[in-house]
Amino acid sequence: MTDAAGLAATFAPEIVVLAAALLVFLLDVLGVRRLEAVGGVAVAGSGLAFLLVLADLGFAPLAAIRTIGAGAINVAPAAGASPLYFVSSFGLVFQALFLAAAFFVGLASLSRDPHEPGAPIFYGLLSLATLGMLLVALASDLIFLLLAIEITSLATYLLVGYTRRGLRPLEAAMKFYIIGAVSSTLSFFGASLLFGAYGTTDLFRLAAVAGSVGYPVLALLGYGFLVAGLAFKTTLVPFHAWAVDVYDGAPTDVSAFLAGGSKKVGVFAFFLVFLGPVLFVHPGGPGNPFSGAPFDLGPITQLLLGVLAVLTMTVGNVLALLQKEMKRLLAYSSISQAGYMLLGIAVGSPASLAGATFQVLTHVLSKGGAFLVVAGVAGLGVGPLVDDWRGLGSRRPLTSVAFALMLLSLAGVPLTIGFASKFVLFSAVVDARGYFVWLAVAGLLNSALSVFYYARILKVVFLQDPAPAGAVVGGSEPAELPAGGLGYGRAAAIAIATVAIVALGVYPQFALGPIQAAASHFYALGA
Amino acid sequence: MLPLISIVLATLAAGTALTFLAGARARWVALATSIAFLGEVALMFLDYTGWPGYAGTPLVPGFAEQETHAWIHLSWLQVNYTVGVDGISLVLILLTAILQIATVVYSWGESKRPAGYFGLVLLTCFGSFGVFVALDVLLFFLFWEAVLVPMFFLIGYWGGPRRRYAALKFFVYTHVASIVMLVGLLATVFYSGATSLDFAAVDASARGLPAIDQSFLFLALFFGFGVKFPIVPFHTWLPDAHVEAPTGGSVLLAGLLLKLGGYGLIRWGVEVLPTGFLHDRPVLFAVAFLSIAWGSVVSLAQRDLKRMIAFSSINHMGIVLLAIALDSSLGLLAAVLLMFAHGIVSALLFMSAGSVHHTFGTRDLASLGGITPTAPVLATIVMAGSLASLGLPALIGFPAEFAALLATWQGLQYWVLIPLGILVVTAAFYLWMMQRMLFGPARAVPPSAHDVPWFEGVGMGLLVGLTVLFGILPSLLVNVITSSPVHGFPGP
Amino acid sequence: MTAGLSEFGFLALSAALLAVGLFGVLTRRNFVLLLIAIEIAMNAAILNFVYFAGFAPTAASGLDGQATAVVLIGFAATEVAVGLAIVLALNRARGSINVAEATELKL
Amino acid sequence: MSLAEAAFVLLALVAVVTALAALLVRELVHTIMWVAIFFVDLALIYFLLNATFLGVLQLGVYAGAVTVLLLFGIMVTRKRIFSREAATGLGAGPVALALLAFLFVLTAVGELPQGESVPIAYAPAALSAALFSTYGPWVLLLGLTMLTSVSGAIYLVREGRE
Amino acid sequence: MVLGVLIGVGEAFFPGRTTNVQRLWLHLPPAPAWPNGFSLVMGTLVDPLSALVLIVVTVVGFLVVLYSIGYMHQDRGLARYYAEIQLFLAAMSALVLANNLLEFFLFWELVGVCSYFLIGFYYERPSAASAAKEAFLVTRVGDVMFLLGIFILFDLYSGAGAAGGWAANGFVFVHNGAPYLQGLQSHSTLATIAGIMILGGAAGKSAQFPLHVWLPDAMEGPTTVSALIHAATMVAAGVYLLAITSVFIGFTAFDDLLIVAIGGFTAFFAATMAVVHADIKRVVAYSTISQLGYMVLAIGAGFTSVGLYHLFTHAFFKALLFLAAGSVIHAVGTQDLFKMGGLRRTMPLTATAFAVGGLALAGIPPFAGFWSKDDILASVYSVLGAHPDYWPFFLLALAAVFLTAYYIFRAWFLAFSGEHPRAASLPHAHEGPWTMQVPLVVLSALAIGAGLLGFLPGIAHLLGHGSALSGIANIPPVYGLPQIGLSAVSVGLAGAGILVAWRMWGNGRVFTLAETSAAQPVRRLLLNRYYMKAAYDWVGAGAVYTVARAADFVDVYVIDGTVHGFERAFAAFSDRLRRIQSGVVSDYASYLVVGLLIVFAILLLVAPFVLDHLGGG
Repeated sequence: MTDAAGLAATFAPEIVVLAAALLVFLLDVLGVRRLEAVGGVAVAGSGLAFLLVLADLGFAPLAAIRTIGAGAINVAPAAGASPLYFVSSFGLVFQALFLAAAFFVGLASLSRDPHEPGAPIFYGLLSLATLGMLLVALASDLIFLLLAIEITSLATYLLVGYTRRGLRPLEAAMKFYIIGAVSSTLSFFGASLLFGAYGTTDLFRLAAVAGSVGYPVLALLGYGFLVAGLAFKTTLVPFHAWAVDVYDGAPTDVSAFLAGGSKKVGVFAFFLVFLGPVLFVHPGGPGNPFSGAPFDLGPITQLLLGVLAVLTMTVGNVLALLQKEMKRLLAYSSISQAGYMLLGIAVGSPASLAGATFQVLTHVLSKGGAFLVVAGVAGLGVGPLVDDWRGLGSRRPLTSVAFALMLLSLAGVPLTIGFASKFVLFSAVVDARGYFVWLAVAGLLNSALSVFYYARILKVVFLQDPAPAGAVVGGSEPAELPAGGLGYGRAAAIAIATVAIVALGVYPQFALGPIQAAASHFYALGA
Repeated sequence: MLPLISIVLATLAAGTALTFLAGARARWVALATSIAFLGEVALMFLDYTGWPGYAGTPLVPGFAEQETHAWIHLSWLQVNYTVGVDGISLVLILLTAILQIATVVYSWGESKRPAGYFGLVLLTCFGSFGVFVALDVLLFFLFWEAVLVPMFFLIGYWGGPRRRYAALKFFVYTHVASIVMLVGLLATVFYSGATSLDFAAVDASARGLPAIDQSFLFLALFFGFGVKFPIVPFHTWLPDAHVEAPTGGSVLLAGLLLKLGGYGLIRWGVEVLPTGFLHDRPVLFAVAFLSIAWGSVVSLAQRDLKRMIAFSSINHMGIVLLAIALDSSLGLLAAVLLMFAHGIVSALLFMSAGSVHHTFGTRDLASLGGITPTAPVLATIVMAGSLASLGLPALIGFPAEFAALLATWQGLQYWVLIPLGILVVTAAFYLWMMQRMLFGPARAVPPSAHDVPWFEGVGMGLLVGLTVLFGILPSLLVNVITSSPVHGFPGP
Repeated sequence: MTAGLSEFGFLALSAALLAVGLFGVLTRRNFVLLLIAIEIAMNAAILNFVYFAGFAPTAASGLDGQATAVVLIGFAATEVAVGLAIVLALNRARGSINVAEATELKL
Repeated sequence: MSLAEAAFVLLALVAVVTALAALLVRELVHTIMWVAIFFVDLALIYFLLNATFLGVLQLGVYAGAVTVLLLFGIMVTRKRIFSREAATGLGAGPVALALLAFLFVLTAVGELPQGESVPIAYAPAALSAALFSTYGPWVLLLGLTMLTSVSGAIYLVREGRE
Repeated sequence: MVLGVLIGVGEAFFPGRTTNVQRLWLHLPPAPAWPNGFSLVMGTLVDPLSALVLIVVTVVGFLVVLYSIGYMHQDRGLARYYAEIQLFLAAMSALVLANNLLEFFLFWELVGVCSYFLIGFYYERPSAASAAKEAFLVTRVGDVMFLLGIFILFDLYSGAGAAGGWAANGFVFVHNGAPYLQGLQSHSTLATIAGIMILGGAAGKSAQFPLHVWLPDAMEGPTTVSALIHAATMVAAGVYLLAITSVFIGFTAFDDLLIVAIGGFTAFFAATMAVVHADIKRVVAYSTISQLGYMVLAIGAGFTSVGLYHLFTHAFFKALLFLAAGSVIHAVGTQDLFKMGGLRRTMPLTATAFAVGGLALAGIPPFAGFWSKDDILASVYSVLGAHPDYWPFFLLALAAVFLTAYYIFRAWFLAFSGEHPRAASLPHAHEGPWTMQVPLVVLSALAIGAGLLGFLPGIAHLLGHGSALSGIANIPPVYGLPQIGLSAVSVGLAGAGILVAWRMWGNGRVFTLAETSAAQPVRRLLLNRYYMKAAYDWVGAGAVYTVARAADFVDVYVIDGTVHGFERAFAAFSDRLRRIQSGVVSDYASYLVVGLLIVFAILLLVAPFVLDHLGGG
């Protein structure tokens, strides 16, 4: 804390991203609003920060430039000290994921219409949202965590509506804002009840106190409010309803960021609040306040999260089945994916933690990538409906194949990362035995269900012939697509994501190793 | 020793990729790949048996050609790339190689996006080969699923008028089944406490599970594999898929995909969960008898040639299931033999059905008739296929069916009357079909009708030849099968 | 203050404010009224922090609560600012800030 | 019942009533009046809880800035200042939901810290010092939220083209 | 073929030699389930039994092929014809020489398929295609039974080998020079069932009641095929099967009775149908069924060699009858007896040949049929004392003698007597080329002499040794005086039959049964073949097909319909669920509050309850 250089080293990625944001605004103020300039700054910022995070994680060629010593990572704050943040390799993994999402979206957006206004604010807010996400991954304090989440939230509310034109984005921003604000209120209310119950908001101290005084109803209510508040961000059913409209109404690149990036903030917050230092590590307590029986919050929360996970998967998948619009379909699929991730939290073993984190990586690459493709294809003049994509496979084979790989990955088809992550996750869930096996079964059945709508998209894209000119169903599809491509930035982002999907599908160990290590470190924090 | 299996996998993968990229020359690439594949499979046979002069004892104890490389390490689970073959898989691999080359030759005239078509055909065979060699749960599942995707596209793009419906139905059914299968396999792994997904590890630890657990797990596996068989009443995807699929797709579907179910049940069901298997045998018997009877009786009512053959596949695979369920070495031998036989014969029948369709523009038995004078070669092939399918001696189906029925008698006594009685029905619909289609005065013969083109003839001729060869010399296969390290066989 | 009534009274107040806020969010249609409802609920949370800070076991934790309250008051104002920005943009685009009328996106 | 207690009860009642009134009155300008009273009332409760600094902050930020912001919002979005909110029913559902939430929170009544003594008073100086040392990160984060909101909100509200 | 004759003749001159040559076909090394290893062999067993039948097959085969050269010269697809005939002869020879049941069954099926091909030789004719199918199907029913019989026997024998394991050579008839005879006594029920199953197979192949319906329809094939396959050889395979079974395995008493019953009944039953039919080939075909019945009767009564003796003679005179009929058909282009007439003038050779065949069939001494048929009657008669329940079938067989003589001469008179053909449109008839005439002559000679051949030491030895092998050493010297009375009765019956035929049909007369006659229903019954074919058609095409259609309906609408029903119900449910996404943000907020309450409920109410009562996760 005393050494400014040390602070700068600790926060190097955050500082880089913040600097990028400020530079973008500065350029804006100076009148430099060219897409390449502002976009380049933001993308470079997230890219550099990404490399820094990888360095801190100790990836071989980058480890030379690591800014945080290996000894400073994964150290729980000392009792009594209240530093409000700490660096864990688990947090670093998530930072890497967040930065990857930001990088992809930023890169892809370099291909947007250069004449469209709003590039500086887009990249500025994108960087700020990313900054908030990075900070989330550092939190060791509830208020710190919630405030960092709010940075992301506020930035994304504004990102959704930043085009200022058109009813749909603004309507989406309005809904997003209202539900988001209510949720954040609930979160803070929950934090206040926890503070009332335990006299602190530090996650590690909360754990310590709870270990000694048990779980009064006040604390239970506090956790309940927190679940509700975080569930909004994570789009758990029934806190999900905003997500579909927002993903649909927002500019598609923003949807990609929401689904691929900011949603994971909620997932991480769940990890942090309910797994790491707090609940499962310190089971037991004085007793059930109602029945007087031995009482343990861990199993209760597991049950709660398990129920929410199954509900989320199922409702998301079922509703996705009937969707006719591509973005809404992806939105529902995104909701169901959140259920899988929550499954890992509900089980709460190091294994399932790794599995859920791996699933997050899948989702960043696949769902984020899919939205980027949708945005690009919409730029080619393809309408919003799934049926508007008819015959794209023959006209844009590479794009279509990439899209197909992303969908197959989401569906959990082998040799894609989606299969590897689901495999790791479900096997970890089954490994936990007990009723968790049924959670895994529910997850697998849901995977089977999800194949319906992914297969339907593939069918439309590859098996149906393009509609004859004039016979347009719903959308406004021109008979011939314009000659232009997706743009280099977007193509590069999609290509990188696709390669990663396949490469990590074939050899998942590359990502799985660090994730597993981070998960076990994280788990060890509370021990 | 050469890592033959990896070499084969690499050959197929490279061949598939090149085929996709080869454009108009795809068929040549596909053919070259198929020949290389066949050659490599021959090498594997030599390696395994030391032909000629093979006396039934493999040179390698246990699984031959085994390779193991670490793949995914989890703290609680070890996943390897483990492959290997035994006699059972070797026979089915041979089937894969044969069907691949036959399909490629038969489809020589494919003009609709040939690169995609041949690439997907190769991909299907690639996946099937993988299923037969995989000795790791995850690897097995991976190849298992890898077969679905190309088949989905083959049906969905090159298929008939209702191809999209059929493709989706096929995909959904089989995918749901494979999910259940995966649940079963993983549950087996975890309940037994195995820490590796290798076949040997799973096998060793799962055998110790209590009977009731095994029973449930086996049921899950049985459902998963059974839908592929397919078992009645989960069979309705099959007729639709066959009717709509292009000929090559039907051939691979009937010839290979259905065998995956049988192989999976033997390797991962019966072997791994022997107690559960014994416990669940009544269910298997019931389903088997139902499938046998249902497939045969319903095919009697079909007007569409392909649909009829599809239902007869259900019947034959029902006998395979019955033979497996008998839990006798003869039954197991019969099951593998029957799978091989059915692979060849159903491929032949679907090819001839496809040729009938190309030549006469319809597969409707009610409107076809007397095609023999117009297309004598085709008629001969149809006849050969039908006779082989109804179990005529000296053709490949006979030794297999004979062994299956004999084993049934030994295991179940008079229950054998059901499959025996159904043999008559089976004969009835083939004979009726031949009478209807081949004989009688010519009907619905378009003036442009001609006998089969040379490549279709060669493709089918190859299969006819094999039907006769293995019908007369089944020992070529039997000795390989029985040397497998499977319980009840002589083994190594 | 003695125990009992004030505890109950405080909790009742806090819970009531939250309930009123939620009730407002559920029933009001004017975006600005929704903002107000959210602020009412937010004030319930701030009130909690202030109250619990007053009876905190240690001085450090009491400061914790008050500092949190300070930060939250600031945050609430920030949030309202963003909300108003969206109100204005929406008003400009739609000519109405009735949230029930904005149902372009549904099903 | 002590004087403080009585004051608390009175202020609490006023808070609930004004909050409800703010949401239910149909004249939007009256709403702002009720909201302002609600904020001031809460500031008084903070004083009562010996949280002087917060009371002042509440008066400044909420009763001052936020109220003005809300008034501004209403004025901009309504052609006539005294426009009326369309009457919308209370709805049994929302009321029930709100009541249930209320009741759930009340179940914790047995576990509140026992208010044996008067609330602790903290010196504003100590608080402000802590805000810039111990709680520095919070304030930093608050600053970042403000940066975000200001930059974005200004852009969103700004009319026209760049 | 020549080789076959040589083998047969050689066997005749080196009596008692049994040559068993075999090669391993399939061998499995020892395994837990078969500790001694398990092997199936393919081998040839030349013994008196097979030698006798082999002679028949090769001689008749040669003559028929020779005949075909003339008879078939104007048909298309001759290559196919000769290929199929050769395949048939090869398979038939192999069947006869098979040394184990599996091999026997293999070639049994192959000859069946050849029969299928050849019946359907004129495949453009729907009736031919249909008849081929029918033949295959009906024999298939028998084959399936036969297969079950094989299974049972296999099990019995393997049980007799290594204890509980599999015998080394499970199926072989002759093992180490001695036939398998052991093991059946302890499994009488199983053995009986095995016997019934084998009888079923034989009945299918040899067209015994109730599986006889295919044979008359099989006349759709070329007449040469009828002569070779459906008179002399293949249909006799069933009898041969019964013979070898009784020799090497033995039937139980119940099986014997059943065989006698079926044989005797069929002999009579088929003869009655032959009485009314107008198609010359069908008449001969019914007679074939009837004569096969005699053979079965003999074997059932325990006189294997007598049955085979009749098989031997019957092959020649029945082939002769068919070839003669073929000659007529070749000449006049119709098979309808009522259109023919007076052909003896234009076709003297054929008329003579047919008459010789008819006399042999009717059992008039010294023609071949007399010796063998009389032998059957006499030998059955000889055991009536021991088996009184054979009586009715013996009487039926005796009655059939009369009918036989009647119907075959009815045919002769209709075709050959009179002055000129009844149908004016018939072309001028003439004898066929020498290739057709030579077989007629040779066969006529055999039909006259084959019975006497039985007295030749070689042939007698074949017969005798066959019976010696059977272990039932009671083949009586049936030509002796004790049976002379019986012979007189049967010859008298035959003569009466010929006489009646002459009275009614001789000299171009046509007997017409009055429409009002009480016998009309009987005639219709016979003409419709006791409605059995109709009943089978009803079962096959009607009932089974209806069941199949119903099953198909269930498949499409119930099974698949259930799937689609689920799909639809799911879609409806999903659609309802979709409507919660109303687009109104207040609703979304209320879901949020509901969610909050659910969370509370689970945390505070449900979870503690569940964990308390269920013991936690």
